[in-house]
Amino acid sequence: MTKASPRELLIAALARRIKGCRHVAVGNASPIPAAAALLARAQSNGAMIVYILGSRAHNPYGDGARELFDSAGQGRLDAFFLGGGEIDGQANVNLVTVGEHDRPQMRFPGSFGSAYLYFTVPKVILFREEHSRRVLVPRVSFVSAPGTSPPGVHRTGGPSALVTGRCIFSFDRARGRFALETIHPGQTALSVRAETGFDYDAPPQVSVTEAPGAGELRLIRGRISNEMAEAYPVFARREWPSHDAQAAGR
Amino acid sequence: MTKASPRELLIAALARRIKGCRHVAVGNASPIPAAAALLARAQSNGAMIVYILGSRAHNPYGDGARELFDSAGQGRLDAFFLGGGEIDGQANVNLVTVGEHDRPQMRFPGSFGSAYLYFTVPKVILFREEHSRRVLVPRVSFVSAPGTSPPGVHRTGGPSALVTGRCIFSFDRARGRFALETIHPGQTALSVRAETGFDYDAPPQVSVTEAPGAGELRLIRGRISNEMAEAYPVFARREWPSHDAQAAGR
Amino acid sequence: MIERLDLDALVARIPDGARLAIPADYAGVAMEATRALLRRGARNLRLVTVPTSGLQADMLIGAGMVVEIETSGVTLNEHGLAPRFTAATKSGRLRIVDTTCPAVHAGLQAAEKGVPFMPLRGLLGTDVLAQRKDWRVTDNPFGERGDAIALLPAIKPDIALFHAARADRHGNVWIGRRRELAAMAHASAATLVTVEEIVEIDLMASDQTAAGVLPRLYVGAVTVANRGAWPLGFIDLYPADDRELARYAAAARTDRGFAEYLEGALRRAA
Amino acid sequence: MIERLDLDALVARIPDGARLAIPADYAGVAMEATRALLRRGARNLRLVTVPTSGLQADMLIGAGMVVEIETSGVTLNEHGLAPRFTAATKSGRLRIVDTTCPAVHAGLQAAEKGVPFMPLRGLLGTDVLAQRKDWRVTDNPFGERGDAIALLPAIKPDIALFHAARADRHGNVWIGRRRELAAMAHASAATLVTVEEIVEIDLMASDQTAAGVLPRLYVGAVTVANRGAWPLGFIDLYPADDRELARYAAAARTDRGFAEYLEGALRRAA
Repeated sequence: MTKASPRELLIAALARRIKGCRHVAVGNASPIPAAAALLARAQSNGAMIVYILGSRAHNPYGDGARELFDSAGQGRLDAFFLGGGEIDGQANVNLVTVGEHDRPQMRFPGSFGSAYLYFTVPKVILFREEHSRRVLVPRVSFVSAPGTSPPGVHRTGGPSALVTGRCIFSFDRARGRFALETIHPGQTALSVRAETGFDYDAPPQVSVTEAPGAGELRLIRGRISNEMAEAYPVFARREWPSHDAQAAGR
Repeated sequence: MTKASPRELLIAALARRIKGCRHVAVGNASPIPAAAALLARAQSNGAMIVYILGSRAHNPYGDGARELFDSAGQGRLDAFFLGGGEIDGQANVNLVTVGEHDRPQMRFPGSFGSAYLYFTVPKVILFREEHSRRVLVPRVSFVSAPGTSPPGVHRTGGPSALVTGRCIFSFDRARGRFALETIHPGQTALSVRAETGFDYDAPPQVSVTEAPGAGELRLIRGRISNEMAEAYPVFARREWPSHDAQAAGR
Repeated sequence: MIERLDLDALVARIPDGARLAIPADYAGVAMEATRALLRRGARNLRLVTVPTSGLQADMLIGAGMVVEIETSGVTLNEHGLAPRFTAATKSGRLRIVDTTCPAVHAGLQAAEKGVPFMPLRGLLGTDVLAQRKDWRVTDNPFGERGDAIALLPAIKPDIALFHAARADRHGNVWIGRRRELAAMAHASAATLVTVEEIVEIDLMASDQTAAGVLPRLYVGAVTVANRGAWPLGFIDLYPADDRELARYAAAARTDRGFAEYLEGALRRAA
Repeated sequence: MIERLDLDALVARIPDGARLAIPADYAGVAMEATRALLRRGARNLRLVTVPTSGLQADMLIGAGMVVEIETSGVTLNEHGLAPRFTAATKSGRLRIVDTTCPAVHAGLQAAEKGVPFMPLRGLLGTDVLAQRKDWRVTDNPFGERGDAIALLPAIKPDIALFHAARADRHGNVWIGRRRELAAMAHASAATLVTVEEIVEIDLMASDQTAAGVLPRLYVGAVTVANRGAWPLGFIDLYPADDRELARYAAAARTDRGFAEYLEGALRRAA
């Protein structure tokens, strides 16, 4: 078996973080988190319920698009993956605009459910493959969802980690601050620091993100790549081109 | 064809009052209004949508029990029939208790949807077969639903008439007062006054409630009696015993 | 795989003192489970009827297992007043929280959405509102000054209990058009369901069946109960047993008649 | 019998200036009707996306027919940013009312229930909330002092427009699991639907089909549009046409590319 690709590493790393969750949801334009959720689900022996926005096969709801949010409001959604046009060191997320709201320099698609799910899902995992000072900024231009809230704000959820193409940060909600947890193969503590626009804690020695095992890789390249072809056909074709024939045959 | 029974007269009289409505609902324990709604529907050439609580065949909703109330809130429910343990001269309705709420002399089943539908349905027709001073009282003990509301209260509906086993009153919302409209065969202005516990207006000469025509009677005794056997089997058997065999054969 | 229990184990999940949500007679009442609960002898139940009840509430009340009922109406419909409910209201031993149907739906929807309250029109000037110390009236902040509107707190039952046509092995339950059962389950901490049958297909696999499903996410346990709503009717599967309901209505008029009926009903069901 | 119109007559029911509710890409987008609307040249539309949109909003915006969009997100998903939306945001010609998905659902539910507003958790401290002068924050009257909660006004579109699998001759429309379409229709003054087919059965006659139905009470008119969501996919009937979507995404990067694409798309569809 060939070595895990960088994306397969991310898929396995994200999947590990939601192990044991009963109900996990993946939002818009999130192929890597979607693959991670499907991997964790495949490993859960049927216990994990996974929702992938835009997927017909992975829609566990009977009440339409509202049910994702309602179930989160009920405390029934354990984990959610969230991206960000910009993410800052307090885990604030911007999915809307850079610059003036009405005349932006940059416009992202929109906040989607972030302004709600960030408050209501116990374990929100921020994910953005691009790890650069353009994305990881000192302070977001627009707060689609705040990383922390003052005392008194009803909040049962929030960010637990930030996973990027270079590393994994854990988030300390009390301190409102990220700490470097592991770096991916090929990165150094210095390279991560250089590409990150916000300050964070780092241990003196940082370990390397665990690569997927042979069993995980087999699952990813087999069942998961096939499942991914339904909701993320473009991604699946690009990431696992050799599996096209197999997927088409299903 | 035999002459219309008193109940058949009521069915026809109620049906006439909802002619032209697009959407009509009938609540709990209301066999005569249910038959009236079914009659009006049969005469509407498919235009009228009728909901009969507890009926499977006459349930036009896809959103469960909530949809009756939601559709009324949207302004989509044109007419509703409402009964009352007590009804007073201001069209206040009591479906809860006579006497102290916590130690009542008399307990009725409960307010059902009246505390909402009386406010939101443009044409609410009060119906109570028993016309006595026990039911038609000077002042209800408990207001399940008020006949009128002070200015400023958001109210798009309310009572339009009160139909009993003796007569039909129309209701003047501005004055908050009933007026005798017609009396049923066998009644007199005096007999009605004697059995009514509240004051109301009456014309010098009061006409008699129009009896159902032959076509209406045929419909009532045919199609309507059969349709009624589903939601109101006990009533249908008692009212149209000769139609039992016919209904059973359907 | 969903946990499948026998009836006694199912109703053992309903603790004494539980706030128990039950559906209206037309929506799938778990009568067989109710008989199991009556056999066990539950205590201090607080019923929430969604939005009304009949035989089920009347029997639980008659057996002295209910301390409180939040309801828009309790009635045996064509068989008359609910006799044990009516008797209990006069005894002062049952706390009756009168409400109105859309307020029950709104309260469940508030819990379903994870919000503390829901506004509702109507209600102003009623004694239903006047009696409810837990309801509030506020000025509509989006309206003219003085546009009063009622706010109703979320209704969060401990347990929802109902009967449905079928479930699959994963615990997805087909409720058809009775979407108030979904709201009830969403609002409740746990949901217990009896079904006519367990089917081998995955009810979520096709849109045709999924459109009527309460998903397994909400379902705690399922028990097969054949004709589980009897003597009430159940959708197109069986009509109400009017003779049995008339028998109950007549018997339950007196304490003694009810006790005899109950004994017979529990013996037969055992 | 439901009124059955041809496509041009259907979209003629959408007046210039209408507040138009449209579903997300996965829920049944009436693309064939949208092309008819583009041919007609609607003006000053105010879109409400339920809760997001993609190709449909992007084309209407690109054609200059939209003055305002209330949305949680506009994106071509795997095909990248929505290019005409993105360009319009920078031009200042399009009023963007940013929202978040559950706020759209809550606003429609408020209209569905006939209440002026709905509370929603979350939101506090976001710039989404800060931008919305039409939203309010209040103290939860059922909570501790200082428990702030957002109140969102009802969203009442003039028209809801979507595509569904089938309707019957009465106008009952089968929406399956896409219950947000029901909420959208309930909230809207009028609902226009394109369907793949008209079926001969009464969809309300059996609980099996009725469970997925938007009843005729809400449906203004129905038009048959074969493959009416193309090039978007539609439930299990056809997948998205990824090649066509990629072609759009590439073309619409420039004003000129979009104009050429649009001309071709409208010509072909005519």
